[in-house]
Amino acid sequence: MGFFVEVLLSGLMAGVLYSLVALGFVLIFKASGVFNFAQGAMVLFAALTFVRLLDILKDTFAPITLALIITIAMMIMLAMAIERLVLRPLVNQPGISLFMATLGIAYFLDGFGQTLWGSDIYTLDIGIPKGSIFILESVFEGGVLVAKEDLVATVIAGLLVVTLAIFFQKTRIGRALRAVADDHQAAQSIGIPLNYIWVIVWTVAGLVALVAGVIWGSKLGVQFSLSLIALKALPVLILGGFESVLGAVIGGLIIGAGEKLAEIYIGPYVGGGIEYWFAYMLALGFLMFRPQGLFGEVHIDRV
Amino acid sequence: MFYREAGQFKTSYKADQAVFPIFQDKVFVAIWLLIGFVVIPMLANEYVFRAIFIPVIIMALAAIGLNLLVGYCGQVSLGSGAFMAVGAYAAYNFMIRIPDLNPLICFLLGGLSATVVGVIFGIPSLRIKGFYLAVATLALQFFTDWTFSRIDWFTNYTPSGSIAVQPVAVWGFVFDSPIRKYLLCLTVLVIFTIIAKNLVRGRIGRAWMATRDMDVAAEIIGIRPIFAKLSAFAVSSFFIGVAGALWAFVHLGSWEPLAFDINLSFSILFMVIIGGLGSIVGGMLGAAFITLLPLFLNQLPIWLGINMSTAMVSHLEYMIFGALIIFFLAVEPLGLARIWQITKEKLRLWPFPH
Amino acid sequence: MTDITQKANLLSIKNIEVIYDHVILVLKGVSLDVPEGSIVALLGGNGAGKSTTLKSISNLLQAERGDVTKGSIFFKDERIDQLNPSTVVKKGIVQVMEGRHCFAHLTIEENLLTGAFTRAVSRKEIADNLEKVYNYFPRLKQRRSSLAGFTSGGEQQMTAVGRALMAKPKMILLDEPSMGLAPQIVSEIFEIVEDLNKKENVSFLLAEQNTTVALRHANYGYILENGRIVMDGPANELASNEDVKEFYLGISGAGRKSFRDAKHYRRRKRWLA
Amino acid sequence: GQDEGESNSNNPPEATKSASNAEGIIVDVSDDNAQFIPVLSYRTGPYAPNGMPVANGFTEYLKVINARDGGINGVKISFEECETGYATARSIECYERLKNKGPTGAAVFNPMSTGATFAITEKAPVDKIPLITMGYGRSESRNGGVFPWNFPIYGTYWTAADVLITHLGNINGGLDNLKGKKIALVYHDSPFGKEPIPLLEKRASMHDFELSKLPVTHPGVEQKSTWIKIRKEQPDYVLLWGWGVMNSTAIKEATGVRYPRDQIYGIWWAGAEPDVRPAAADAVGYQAVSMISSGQAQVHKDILSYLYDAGLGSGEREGVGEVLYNVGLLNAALVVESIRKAQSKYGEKPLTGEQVRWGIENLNITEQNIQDLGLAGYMYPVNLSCSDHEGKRAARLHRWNGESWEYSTDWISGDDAVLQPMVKSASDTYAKEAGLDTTACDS
Amino acid sequence: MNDNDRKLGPTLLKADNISLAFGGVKALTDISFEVKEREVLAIIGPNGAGKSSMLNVINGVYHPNAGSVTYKGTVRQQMKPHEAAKQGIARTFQNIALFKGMSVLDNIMTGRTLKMSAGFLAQCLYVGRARNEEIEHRKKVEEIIDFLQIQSIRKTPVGRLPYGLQKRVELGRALAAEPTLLLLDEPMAGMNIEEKEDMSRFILDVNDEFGTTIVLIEHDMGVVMDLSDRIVVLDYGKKIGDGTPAEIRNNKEVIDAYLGVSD
Ligand SMILES: Nc1ncnc2c1ncn2[C@@H]1O[C@H](COP(=O)(O)OP(=O)(O)OP(=O)(O)O)[C@@H](O)[C@H]1O
Ligand SMILES: Nc1ncnc2c1ncn2[C@@H]1O[C@H](COP(=O)(O)OP(=O)(O)OP(=O)(O)O)[C@@H](O)[C@H]1O
Ligand SMILES: [Mg+2]
Ligand SMILES: [Mg+2]
Repeated sequence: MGFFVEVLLSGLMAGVLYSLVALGFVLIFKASGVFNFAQGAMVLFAALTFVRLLDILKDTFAPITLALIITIAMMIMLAMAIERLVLRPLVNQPGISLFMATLGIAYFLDGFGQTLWGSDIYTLDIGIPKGSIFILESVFEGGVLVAKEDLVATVIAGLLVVTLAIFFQKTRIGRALRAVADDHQAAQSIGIPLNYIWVIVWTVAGLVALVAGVIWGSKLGVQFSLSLIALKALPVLILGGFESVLGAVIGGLIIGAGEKLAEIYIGPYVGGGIEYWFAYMLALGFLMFRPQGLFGEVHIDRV
Repeated sequence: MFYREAGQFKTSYKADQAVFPIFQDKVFVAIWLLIGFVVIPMLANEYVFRAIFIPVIIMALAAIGLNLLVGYCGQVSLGSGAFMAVGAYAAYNFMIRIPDLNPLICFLLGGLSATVVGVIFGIPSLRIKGFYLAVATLALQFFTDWTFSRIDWFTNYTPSGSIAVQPVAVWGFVFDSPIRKYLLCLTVLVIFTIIAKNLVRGRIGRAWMATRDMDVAAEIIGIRPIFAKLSAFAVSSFFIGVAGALWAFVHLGSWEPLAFDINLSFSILFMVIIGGLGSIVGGMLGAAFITLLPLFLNQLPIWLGINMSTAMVSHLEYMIFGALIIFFLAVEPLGLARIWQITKEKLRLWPFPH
Repeated sequence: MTDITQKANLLSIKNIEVIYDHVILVLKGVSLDVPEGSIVALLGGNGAGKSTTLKSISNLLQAERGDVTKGSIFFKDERIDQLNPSTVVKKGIVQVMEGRHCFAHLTIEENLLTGAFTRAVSRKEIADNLEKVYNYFPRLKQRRSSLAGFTSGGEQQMTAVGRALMAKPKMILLDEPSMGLAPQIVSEIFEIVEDLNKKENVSFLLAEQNTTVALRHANYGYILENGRIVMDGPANELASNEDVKEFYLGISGAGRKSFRDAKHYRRRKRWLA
Repeated sequence: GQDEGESNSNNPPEATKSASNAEGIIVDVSDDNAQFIPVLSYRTGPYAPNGMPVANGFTEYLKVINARDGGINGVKISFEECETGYATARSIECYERLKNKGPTGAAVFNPMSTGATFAITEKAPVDKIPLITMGYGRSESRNGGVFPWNFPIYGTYWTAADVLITHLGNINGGLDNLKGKKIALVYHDSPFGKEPIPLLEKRASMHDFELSKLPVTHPGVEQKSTWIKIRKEQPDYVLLWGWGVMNSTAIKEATGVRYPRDQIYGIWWAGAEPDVRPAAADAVGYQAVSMISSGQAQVHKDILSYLYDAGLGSGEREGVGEVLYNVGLLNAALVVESIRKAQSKYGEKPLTGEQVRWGIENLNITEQNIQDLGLAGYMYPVNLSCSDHEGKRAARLHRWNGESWEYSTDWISGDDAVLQPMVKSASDTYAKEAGLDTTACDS
Repeated sequence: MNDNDRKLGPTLLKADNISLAFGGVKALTDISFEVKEREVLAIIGPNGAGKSSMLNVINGVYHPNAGSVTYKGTVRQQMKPHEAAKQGIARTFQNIALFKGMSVLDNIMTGRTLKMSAGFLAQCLYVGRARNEEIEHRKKVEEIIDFLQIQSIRKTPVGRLPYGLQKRVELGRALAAEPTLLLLDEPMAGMNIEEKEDMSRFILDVNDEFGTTIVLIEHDMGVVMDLSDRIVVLDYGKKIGDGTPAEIRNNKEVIDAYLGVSD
């Protein structure tokens, strides 16, 4: 039983980490109907910028703060560039073209980030507690082992989600964003400034990428593979629904727990290594019942 | 002025329904075929065959296959790599398990196996739409990666799980030299292109396009979505499966599951979209563009005599590749094929602007 | 009806040419003026270029890969053809697009509220405004919490009009406002138009197929055929023009004839080939 | 940045100077009197952190031969790098692009990835170009009778696995004491990762230990469940057959579940600086088998003085002498020595791939040669023959002390009585499928 | 009343106590009416009255919560849209539902899908049946194109057409199926008088020449009164009137709910 709880807990916490990446996807989809495949590359780019700046600024009075400020500035510039060069010319185009364009962004960012900052592994340490602790020792024999990093990530993800959820559901901007996602042209016709809105949203997504990048980066070291985390976030995204901040979190928890339990309890019978596809199959299974994900917007086709 | 329909009257529906109703187009295609089958084999060298033509042709086949699904039927799939893998591994298994089976038949059987898998994985498309479906197809991608590296039967129990095959031999004729391989692939491509063109201009093609444009309305007209979608999955995965078998047997000669990973899926989708959704020529243009652009970018500094570290070159390559993709989409979201078409329209009007 | 043509022009289009997709020439030099505080009707058959004209004013063409390649558009003496759509709205021009274009995943009420996006006013004022729109269209109030995508065609059309009203513009470009609406609602809409025009001095440019009604409520009219203005004049004059009567109002010498008696070979006279 | 290429960003004046100094060190590929060596490298993508030092070590050794010795017996070396991104299809394109360059074509290919090795293995016999796959590729290709063009010199995966088991035997006071022990193999789920399994299974049945196999899916960023299993099963040893980010993640997860690092043993591709640095202090005590460890021998000093002091270094000075750098360097040294050997038969001029093949097959590097190479203490003698394309059955283990790697054992030999029959049967199977003659070495 | 002498056939379609609700919204409550063969029946009513929903029930897009539809003598509760098509029910849509990426010709050709039967292999090779069939159906389609006077645009992608022409193409697509029952949802919205006249002509001709039964939704009273044999009036999902145009014109309830002060 203690073991089961441990697997479950570690799965849930892994899921939260996926959610952090999935959130970036959700933000952009919600605001522009764009399935932004560059989110993974943005995670890498943000983390890379941050970690290299830390190194460059290590002798200044406040390296972390300075690096953070400059990185945020970079992400804002990135958002502006993307809006100007990618989204604006592609306004009102089919989703698939926009999706492909974001793949173009991903390629560009991968190349650009590495040209600028190098392709080595960089260690990132900003004081997130490391190591692991035993909890629930009184309940289960031997207790349950959890990593401190994961606890920190969980707290941060929780905060992010609450903030973003309020932002979307309660504000004027939030409503405008959803309108834009539905129909670019109609949004323009009532004066929603797409350009401005896109810059804001991509900036926020960039910041979410930075948070994810820092947390994953201090776990794995900052390096190219960070961008591949996106592949773990995708099943979370479809399970939770493309448009739902809350969905990203719930989806993360389900996927995280599901894949870990499957790997531990089913894996041994079939040779192991099933986590990756199991996550997708699990999401697919849910979709068969709710084609728009748990919290996604219903698909409207009427005649 | 050179591209004019004027004076070319079609006197029967048959003539109007020909693939290339305009005379210039017919000449054009004939010239291309001549170049493909006669001129290139006389001129090209081994590198050009192996590194350029063969991969481009096989990828064009896969891209046409995917285009049937994505461009014509509107079902976005990120699982092409998986279908190629199924085609390759199935062809391999037919070949080693049924002695003396003609390799070409093995390729077709490989394609058919991909069809079966395609149909099964097409079933969710009846419920799941758009990007949800796209992401869901990744399930197949990861599942095949896993299957072919974990279930040793598929790899005939080779210890490392990678497969090596001998050059394809048909009726004693061995396709071992690059030029023979090239001609084999080109022939397959031509045949499949004709099939694809026939399908899309007929009833099935219209059913696919109708489903793509508005599936509710299509159903009301009497097109069963289950039929349209699954047949698109079936045909598309057949094409891609055959392409996979060719890729493995003719191009790679030896492979492991990684050869058919998700990057391959993305490249093929790229080809389809850059080339032009819903266009057969687009598939070919896209395949050539996406395969050759990196090689070109990679060689460019050398040609220009710029001395740059390889790392720098490939980072730049990434950046330019990404930027060009965005550029092309921005200029023409409907792809190279559309650019080609607009050029034709302009030619038709030339020298007048409108 | 008073003659407003003497008033200063609020909007004036000078000889514009529009090309879609780099090759399809649609407007071939269109000029028209909308005087301050007037209602101007833009008439013409299918494909004449009415919607295109309106979209080039509100600058929504770009989203359809269309381009104003020649000419200029002035709003209160300021050139607006290079501005982006949201700036045009800020300046006070709102378009109601043909084909409704509601935000399918927003509720009716949210749709209406997004209409007020550009206005920095108190919640109270917006709530009042909303109430006013609900008064115009009681049907919308009933369906306020339904997703717009699930409502009927007419309900969506009302939403689209209501949404534009929420922006409180100086000028409204209406593209086929009556399409798909029940007769009662059609006259309601034109009453709203006159109401706003009189009480709040809002100007209208109106593309409408229901010529009879349009000319009844407009001050001035333009007839567009094949991308060119072929006739213009005060509404009442147009309404009594013989050609207009026959082609647009369906009245020939003997009064309105039944749809049953319509023949294929009638009208093939055109102003322009 | 690490990848800023030929010019060293820290001192621009020297960079300008380097242009003239480069003469005679960097030889143009079109030079008719130079031996051409193609270089497949990957400086981008998920494996770039590992690929860059290997490529640097390899090319800088070639450069220093030109700079210090004026080439191999006066024959200058020209080379061209081609970026593969660790992708098989790109590797094939590179292979095709480079195989005919230089006056005599490519002397030898180092595919630098197991996947590419498999693909190129089919093409090399046709083009008559030998392949050196130092420490990777297919283990049975050591049988030159079946694989005349493949040379997994200096260690195959089976050798590496056997060395590790031998070591475990040693520390337990004999292989027989492994009985009943639990050994877990955490491996990269690819042909590379699966390569040692047949040998480990054989060893497991010989010594009656329990082998559990835990695959990790590429790229290996998520290994929680793997390590939860390990925490539950508490195996006595974990063998880590990883690559790239998978390695450092594994070590971090091991810390997370408090599995002792000194019971984890890595393959040589999991035993370099990029594998442990992100885990920093957590990795202390972790050991890995190695072909060559970190450190600077005489040849490094030459590289620093001939290249780096002249602004011709490819990376940063600190990188010279790291583990993967040394792997690249050792690989290049073997290439150069093979050519030297071939020159002794075919003359001191640029040689063809076929001629170089003879040189490799007859390679015999003695302790004395190692001294002369400037690699004393870093290399083990190798002696190849027609039937043995590996030439060496020994490796050392090294341990990470938090700062650097240091040798923790002496050279440990694998047991050829175990290895040879496996090579034989696997290569026979291959020969049978491919319809090859297996008697080339019998004469 | 015009053409009162026209021969109406037996009942083709009968709706019995149809009710349909979406969540809390009652789109249709207890609706019954019947349509005779060769009849032109108009359904009118205020916006949101449930007219389009009624059509959707008839051809199986919506499944009623209660009640049944009898078509050609068979009673049914539920039917899939493509089954309805097979039974000869075709329709046009309020929000144009053409296949945007296809040409006019192809759009109309899709209408004939159910009439084609060539095997898959024949289609791959474009030989034999596939080819003959294609040419033969093309002939039929050309007749429709001639009939609707859209010859000049047959190769144009429908997305580029103005609204009115799109409606016409949609009608063509429905006609291509040679339906027994044709459902038209606001076929004349967004058209000027001239175009409405054309459209009326087409509808009447179809009705006359092929004996097609037509159910029509329209807001233009002129059109409705002139074309229809009988009118059903819905309001808030309830039927409030059913009769000849003359009867409806004078029905007090209908005037209040829908027509307003008659012009
Ligand atoms: N996005 C587009 N791409 C290409 N051509 C277009 C596009 N939009 C409109 N057109 C063409 O421009 C012409 C004018 O169209 P427009 O929509 O302005 O006409 P309209 O007068 O509003 O007609 P309707 O009364 O049917 O709405 C039409 O011939 C149409 O084919
Ligand atoms: N799929 C659906 N989900 C939810 N509500 C629906 C759905 N379809 C229709 N409705 C509701 O049912 C009612 C009737 O809609 P319907 O489309 O049938 O109206 P209509 O009579 O065609 O009106 P109009 O003249 O405006 O087109 C409307 O209030 C609409 O909002
Ligand atoms: Mg219009
Ligand atoms: Mg309706």
